Amino acid sequence: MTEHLASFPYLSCMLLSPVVGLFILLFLKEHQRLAIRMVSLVAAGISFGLSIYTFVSYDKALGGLQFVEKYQWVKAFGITYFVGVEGMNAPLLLLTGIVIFTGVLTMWELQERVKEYFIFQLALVTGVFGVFMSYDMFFFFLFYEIAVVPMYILILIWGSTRKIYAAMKLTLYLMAGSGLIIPGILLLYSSSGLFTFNMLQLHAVQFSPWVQKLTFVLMYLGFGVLAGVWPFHTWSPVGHVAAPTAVSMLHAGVLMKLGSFAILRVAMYLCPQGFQYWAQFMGLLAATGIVYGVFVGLAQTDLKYVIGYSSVSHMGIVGLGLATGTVDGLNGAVFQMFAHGVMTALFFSAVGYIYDRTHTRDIHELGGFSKIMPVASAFFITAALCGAGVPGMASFWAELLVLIAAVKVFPIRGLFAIASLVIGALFALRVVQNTFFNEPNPKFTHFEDVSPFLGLPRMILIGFLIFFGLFPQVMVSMIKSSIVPFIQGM
Amino acid sequence: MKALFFPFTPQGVATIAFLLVVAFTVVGALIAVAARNIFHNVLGLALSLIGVAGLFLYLNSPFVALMEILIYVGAICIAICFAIMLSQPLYLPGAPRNPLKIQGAVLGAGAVFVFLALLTKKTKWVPAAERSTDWSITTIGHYLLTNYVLIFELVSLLLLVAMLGAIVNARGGRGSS
Amino acid sequence: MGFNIGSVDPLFLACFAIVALPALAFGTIMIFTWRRDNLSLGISLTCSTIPLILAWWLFFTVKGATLAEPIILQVNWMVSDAVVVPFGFHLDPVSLLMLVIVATISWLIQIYSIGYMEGDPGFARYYADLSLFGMAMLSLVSASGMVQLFISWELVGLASYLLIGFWYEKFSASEAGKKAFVVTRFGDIGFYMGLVFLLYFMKDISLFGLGIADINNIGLTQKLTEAQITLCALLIFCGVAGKSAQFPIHVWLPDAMEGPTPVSALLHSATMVAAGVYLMTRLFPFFAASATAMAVVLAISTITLILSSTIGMVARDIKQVWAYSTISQLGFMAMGLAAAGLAHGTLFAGYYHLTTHAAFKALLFLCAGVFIHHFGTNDFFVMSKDGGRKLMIPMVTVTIAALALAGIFPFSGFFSKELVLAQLWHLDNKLWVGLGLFGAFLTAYYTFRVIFVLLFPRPDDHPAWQTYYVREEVAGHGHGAHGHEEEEAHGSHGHGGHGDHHGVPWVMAFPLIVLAGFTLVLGFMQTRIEKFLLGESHPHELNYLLLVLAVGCALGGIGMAWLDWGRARANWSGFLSKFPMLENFFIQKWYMDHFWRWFLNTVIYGTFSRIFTYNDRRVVDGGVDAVALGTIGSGRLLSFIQTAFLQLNLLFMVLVLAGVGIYLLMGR
Amino acid sequence: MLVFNQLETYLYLALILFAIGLYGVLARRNLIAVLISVELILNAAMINFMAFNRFVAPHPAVGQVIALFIMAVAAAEAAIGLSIIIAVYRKLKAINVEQATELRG
Amino acid sequence: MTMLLFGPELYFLLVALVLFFFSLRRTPKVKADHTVATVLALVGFLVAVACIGQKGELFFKAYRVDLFSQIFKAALALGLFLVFMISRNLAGIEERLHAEFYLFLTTCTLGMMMLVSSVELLTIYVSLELSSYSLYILVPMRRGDDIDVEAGIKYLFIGAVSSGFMLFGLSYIFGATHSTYLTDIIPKMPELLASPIGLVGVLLSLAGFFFKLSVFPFHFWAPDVYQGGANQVVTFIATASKAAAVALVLRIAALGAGAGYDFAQALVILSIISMTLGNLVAIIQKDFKRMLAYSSIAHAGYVLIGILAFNEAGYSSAVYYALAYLIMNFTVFMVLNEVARDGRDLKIAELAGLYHRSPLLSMSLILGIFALAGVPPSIGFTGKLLLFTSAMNQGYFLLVLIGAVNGTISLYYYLRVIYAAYFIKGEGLPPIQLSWPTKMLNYALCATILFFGVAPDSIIELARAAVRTVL
Repeated sequence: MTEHLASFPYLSCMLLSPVVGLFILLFLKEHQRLAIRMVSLVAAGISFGLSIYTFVSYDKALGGLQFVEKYQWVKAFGITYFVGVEGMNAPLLLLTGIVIFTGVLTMWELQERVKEYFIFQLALVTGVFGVFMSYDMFFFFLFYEIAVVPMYILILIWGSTRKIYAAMKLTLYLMAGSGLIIPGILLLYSSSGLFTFNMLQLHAVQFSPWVQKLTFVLMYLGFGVLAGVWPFHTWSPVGHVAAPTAVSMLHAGVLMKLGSFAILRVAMYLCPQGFQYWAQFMGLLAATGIVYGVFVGLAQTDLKYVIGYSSVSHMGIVGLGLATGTVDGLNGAVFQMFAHGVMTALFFSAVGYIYDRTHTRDIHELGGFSKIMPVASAFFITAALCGAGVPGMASFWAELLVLIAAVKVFPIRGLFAIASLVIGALFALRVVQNTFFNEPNPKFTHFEDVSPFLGLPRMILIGFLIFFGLFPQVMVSMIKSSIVPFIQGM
Repeated sequence: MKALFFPFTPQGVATIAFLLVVAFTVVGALIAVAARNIFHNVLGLALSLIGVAGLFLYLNSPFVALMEILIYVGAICIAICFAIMLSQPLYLPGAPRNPLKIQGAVLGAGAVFVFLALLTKKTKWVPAAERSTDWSITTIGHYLLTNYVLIFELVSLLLLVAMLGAIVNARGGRGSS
Repeated sequence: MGFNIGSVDPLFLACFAIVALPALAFGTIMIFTWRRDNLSLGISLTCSTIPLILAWWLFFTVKGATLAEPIILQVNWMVSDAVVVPFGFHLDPVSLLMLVIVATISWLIQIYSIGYMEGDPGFARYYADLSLFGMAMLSLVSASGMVQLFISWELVGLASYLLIGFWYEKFSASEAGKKAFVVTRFGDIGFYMGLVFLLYFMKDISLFGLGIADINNIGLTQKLTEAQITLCALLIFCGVAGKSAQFPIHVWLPDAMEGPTPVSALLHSATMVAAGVYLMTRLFPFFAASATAMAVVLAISTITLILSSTIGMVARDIKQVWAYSTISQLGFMAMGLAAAGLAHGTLFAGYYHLTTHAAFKALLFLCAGVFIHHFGTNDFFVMSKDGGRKLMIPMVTVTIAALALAGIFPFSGFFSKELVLAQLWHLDNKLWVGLGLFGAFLTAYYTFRVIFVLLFPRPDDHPAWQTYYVREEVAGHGHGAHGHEEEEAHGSHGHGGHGDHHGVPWVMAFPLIVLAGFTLVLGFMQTRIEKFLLGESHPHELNYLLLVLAVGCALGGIGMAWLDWGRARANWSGFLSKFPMLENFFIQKWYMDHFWRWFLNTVIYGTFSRIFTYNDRRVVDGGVDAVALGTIGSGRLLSFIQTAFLQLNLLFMVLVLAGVGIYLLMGR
Repeated sequence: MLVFNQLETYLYLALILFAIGLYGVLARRNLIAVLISVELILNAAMINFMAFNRFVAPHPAVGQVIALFIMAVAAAEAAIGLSIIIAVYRKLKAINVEQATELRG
Repeated sequence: MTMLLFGPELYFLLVALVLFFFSLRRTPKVKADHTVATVLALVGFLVAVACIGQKGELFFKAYRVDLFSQIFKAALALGLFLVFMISRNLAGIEERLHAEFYLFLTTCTLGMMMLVSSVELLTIYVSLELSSYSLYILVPMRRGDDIDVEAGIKYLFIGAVSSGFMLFGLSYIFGATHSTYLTDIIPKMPELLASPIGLVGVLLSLAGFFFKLSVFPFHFWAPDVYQGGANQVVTFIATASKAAAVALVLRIAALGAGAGYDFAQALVILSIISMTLGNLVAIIQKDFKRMLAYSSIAHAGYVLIGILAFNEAGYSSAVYYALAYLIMNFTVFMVLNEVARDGRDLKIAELAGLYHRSPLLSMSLILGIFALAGVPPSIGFTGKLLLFTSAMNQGYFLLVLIGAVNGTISLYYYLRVIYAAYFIKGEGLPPIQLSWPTKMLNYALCATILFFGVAPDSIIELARAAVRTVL
């Protein structure tokens, strides 16, 4: 892959902006709420802006790795700080920018331990940015863990429903995944004989088949936990339910993508033969997840559980796309990562608003919310429709690409995946009907609708969903510019 | 025929004496661990240590043998006796033995013994190519003040620490200062 | 992407404007003006008037587009690797005609709705949804590729969902919306699978725009086997069945009447449900390539025809009757197309019936809407009692439309139905035409049941009312009883109960008149339309036997209806009451709703969902928790090594050391 | 070869002493008896050193010096051990090792 | 010049002397003692740092001063200084014994300093005993409960038996190699390890060192001593003493480098059992210190991973980890000491409300705990990854896998600590006031944990250079 050095450290700025924000927050006092929020917003905003900038100014014709920054870090172990942007991670950086920016806005009304909250959130985001832009496995993994662990505290302190259990379960489960990833990474490192963590250099090495098979399955399972691959998904609904709004947004929206992105970026990239060997298995798990998620979601009564299971299903689509190993499938998978990220963020953002007021998420107890909060409901309904795969939204295209690719590679599994879309629709509409339609619950009629300011983050999310729904080519050509060489390199 | 008279040869006497020393050592050790009366244990230990000192004589080290008696029998055993007197009265009956524990101990000790004995039997010990025959006490003193001077100092520090520690720990009831 | 306006074909721009303007209206109203009714109305009307004009302009000006050689204007929408999705327009007579129909009817409905929806709190939203629907439907009609068509198809479903569930506070409405969406989705997924399978079978992936023209040539260019084509055709027919409410997934359509009546008129009679048939027409050569598929389609559409006609005979809600008649007529259209496919005929018969049906069915619904609006009830018996026939314009127009529906000369329905029957006649097996005629008979019967009841109100003490009440009990939870609940529900939305002013506002009357005009005229346009569509007109040799049979059946049906419902001594019981079991079977709608309800509750929720959920909680999650608990438990277990007894610890230490030693020496 | 002139004799002897000491450590309840047993173990090691010194070592002074140091260390150990045992007695009113069972798990 | 090589040791000997005189005073002067001891320890640390560059041999080659030893001496001095710093509230020990407390810690440090420099078996043995005996004395010095003497007696006897084993093993090594100098022994090592008795000799000798490191099965003292000892004493045992033990084991285990597969496998097994056992049992602990004891057993297992790689990378990562462990474990213990100012045993649940009582401490706690758990960006994470890397390079795949999975298990109990500190509301507990040196200490520790976690290069290079002098 060609590397084009950055003229200005855009990526480092994107990465460090939350860190700097975090350190500034450390010196603010808890009662300076507005300053805390503003600092977080600015920090997130800078990252958001830079992510848009890199997305827009990435030269698709030139291709390869752009905005590259490379510094030697630990010589003895061959660790370098190596970041860059290419077609497949630019959308995800953008996604992270979107979600963190809207996430900060969503949590604007937070009253409890504001300073700490934003500190941890910014720490988490740093990790996420880092994972998406790192091309050195050490930093990749470092950031990966940074992204996972603050979750524990975020859920524990600001969460709700069964948060203690959920926080513990989520963190441990994900760390158990890391427990499989570390040996995988190190196995590659040691068997390459190069003493480098640089992924591009490792990619050039022909690993022996068994190393590839072993490493791939370790990484697939390890990262798969975070990606919500069935049957390692159970932390995700529980975790989403317990997490505070913006954390759910980040978590379902961005963090789960870390897992699937890592499968693509590390596991598939470095162990192509391993991937060939396990592709059928991946496809099977993914298809099961797709079907499974919707059926379980049908029986849920908690709004966030419903979304959680829809995430399982949607992440199954990502997994299925990855498993196909074709350009279309991978395009679709990355597109779906982006689309699902924005969509789920919107979902949680909408639910969060309602929950903050009513303190219930039981779909039977709610009801008629379209009457009480037409705007808030519209946000949710939009997300639900997007989740049901209604065209005009970004996720439709992603699903289309994945499903077409999947049927070509795994006809039966692909069919099941398509068939589950019916249940997916039933699933989404059931929730919408119960929550937003029918007679309003008189307990909640006095609540105000979303104010324009709080509506802003949701509008941004919807805007992105629809923009990429109408102009999918913007995204697809971007992704494709790196997927095509990626497939050739396999 | 020669065997009949063996005990009366110098080697024979030495052997018999050696066996006696061994018996002292082993029996003493057995008393030290097996007797139920703690006082008998101490006496057994003293007996055993005297035996060990005898062994040291056979190993050409009268000086160390002397030291053994001096330090161990003289100092340590006496210290133990004091400790016995300062602690539990002797007339109190001990609790009955726990056969399971005894069995476990026999098993552990026996396993180690059998294991090491087998190894010892298998091993061929090679003497050093050049062996000095300098057994004089002077050399020991010389060594103590050259090669082992650091340890010598260290041991003195160690003894100081031990002494202080013993005082600190054993000094009258806590909180009654 | 990126349009460079200067270099773009004006034709493309015109088509684009037709599609884009309503979308723009939808977006603008939803985001900005949803609190302002009049502004929204203005935007929506503007954005439907311009497409209307453009559609007519295209209809008259685009020459040279034929079925064989359509004008295709497209740009790439999305280019992945093998998947290339174009965005564009496929202009040929079929799509041009349909564009006009859709544009016109939706414009008329928008006008009509000004009156009908006046004062509704969701007025702006209503217009936004209508715009969305317009955009989707226009795009569906003119799409150049299957993916674009599918997208529009789904958007149509979405708009329909939003409009059916428009009064979302009402449980039955939101339930009906959900049902409509999910059930049609069921069909759509078949459609989706059909497309994907088509791709799967076509190894040559370069073709993957899935252009409509490509698909129609697929049998020739791609060398697909007949079995493959059959499979794909049937799967795509699932989509048709879903949208056009064919058996067994027709169940959503009657429920869809929960939406405002103009919506029923627009979506569930003229346009959306016609989309299925339109798709079949669109892909007629493709469908025709598989005789098996056509036979199945024929069978299904025939079942649909009979089923819905029989249910229509016992329905009590005027909209229900029209809904079932819609289903039956859709069955009729599909029959026409299938028969044509089997007998190597043309698509004209089915498509022509679609055209005429669009006009008279919209008219029927709009008339019903006026009645409902006026009397605040859906039950036509009550309307009749309250003096329904005093509303002149609707009464006249509804009668015209009913005559057309029944297939009476010279109304448009007569001509198109005749053509369909003629197609059936060409089949070797005369059973099909027999069933078609039977369907025509039933159609005439139930249509005129309504008309006669409305025309000849009975005084309150008339014995017919006895039957009415008795049957109300029989119907139980049927729609007859439902109507009254609805009445109250509607009342709360402030558009019912306009008892104080008689007569019909002009915004509502105007569309009725226009549509009545169409109903009268269209029949005589047969040759011209055929010429427009096919490029040539085949002079039909008149099959007098069939003509007589058809008219006979229609008249027989009307006569029967007169005997049962019209004449003064009629006791409103119908001939069906002689067969109570059969009647009950019809009242229960052939138990299809029960079946689906059972299917959903027992199979989906009760079995799959429950099993999966149980598995998720107990097995998968339980497994995880068990591992965690097991870890903690093993910690507890291991902690017993750390006894308080010093010597046990020492013993353990010694034994482990010995063990390690033995291990090391075993290796030697 | 005379029995006292053989390295193995001493090694076995040391082993016996070691095993007896180990047994005492493992079996005795009385803390002082345990301490006595530990002394036996140290003595066993000492015999080993002396024996090796006598039979194999290049310089005979080394082993003796080692033995001397071990003695010193043992004395220190005994002092500390006894002082702690006395402390135990003072607090627990017993020198039975099985009565010191507060810490577990 | 020679004396300069012996600088740190001499200095601490002097300090011990000064403190000895303090202990002779009739009336204790708690504050003065603390101040003097701390200042002296700080100076000692500076002296040790100043002597880092020293190189040479002393005492007839029984004592080697090289980078490796000097680094550990500096670390030990640092550990001592840190422990003295947090001994301002030495509530766990009677006032009249405070001077002795400082004294014995100093002698212990002295012993350990000699330990890391010794290259002669007997010197190792005696200095090991010096450091151990100081601790044997310190543990039962605690005020209050009966558990301190129980812990003391267990510590003593397990230590005595271990050192008995070690001595017995050393005797065999002596018999087989005819020398007590490591320089003489190392060349003979392959031959020694080839003979069964030599192998057993090495194994038995390892007992004593493993005891110090609390590796399974010589770990039994750790939980009891951690719980029973005074908090400051335990802090020392858990930090400085561990670092010395690592240095020692590194030196000795390096002997086994040529032993081949079986020996390494035995260490692998011990390492695996150590970390698994430690982590599993730590889960169910309620007492904070006891939990940390089990965690230290697990960490001993981790360190072994680096050691049994038997190469430069492995040793240097072990050194890195030992230094890191000193810092991170100290951080946690510092918090513990500050929370349990009255010197009591702290239950994990008693950390409740720490966030409200002192945000600074809770921040230190969270960083320390995350570092222990191996969460980035902390020294613990980097250290662990380096250990795993070096082991993997030697082909220990399964070991790394189990180690990594163990990391997950350990997270459970570490998170419980954070849970207690951050989540449980401490009703009615007063805020904890920190003195300014403690505050500075907090900041310094946090900064160290983060900085060297993110930029470990300098430390790694140092560790490499140090290890090269040992090999």
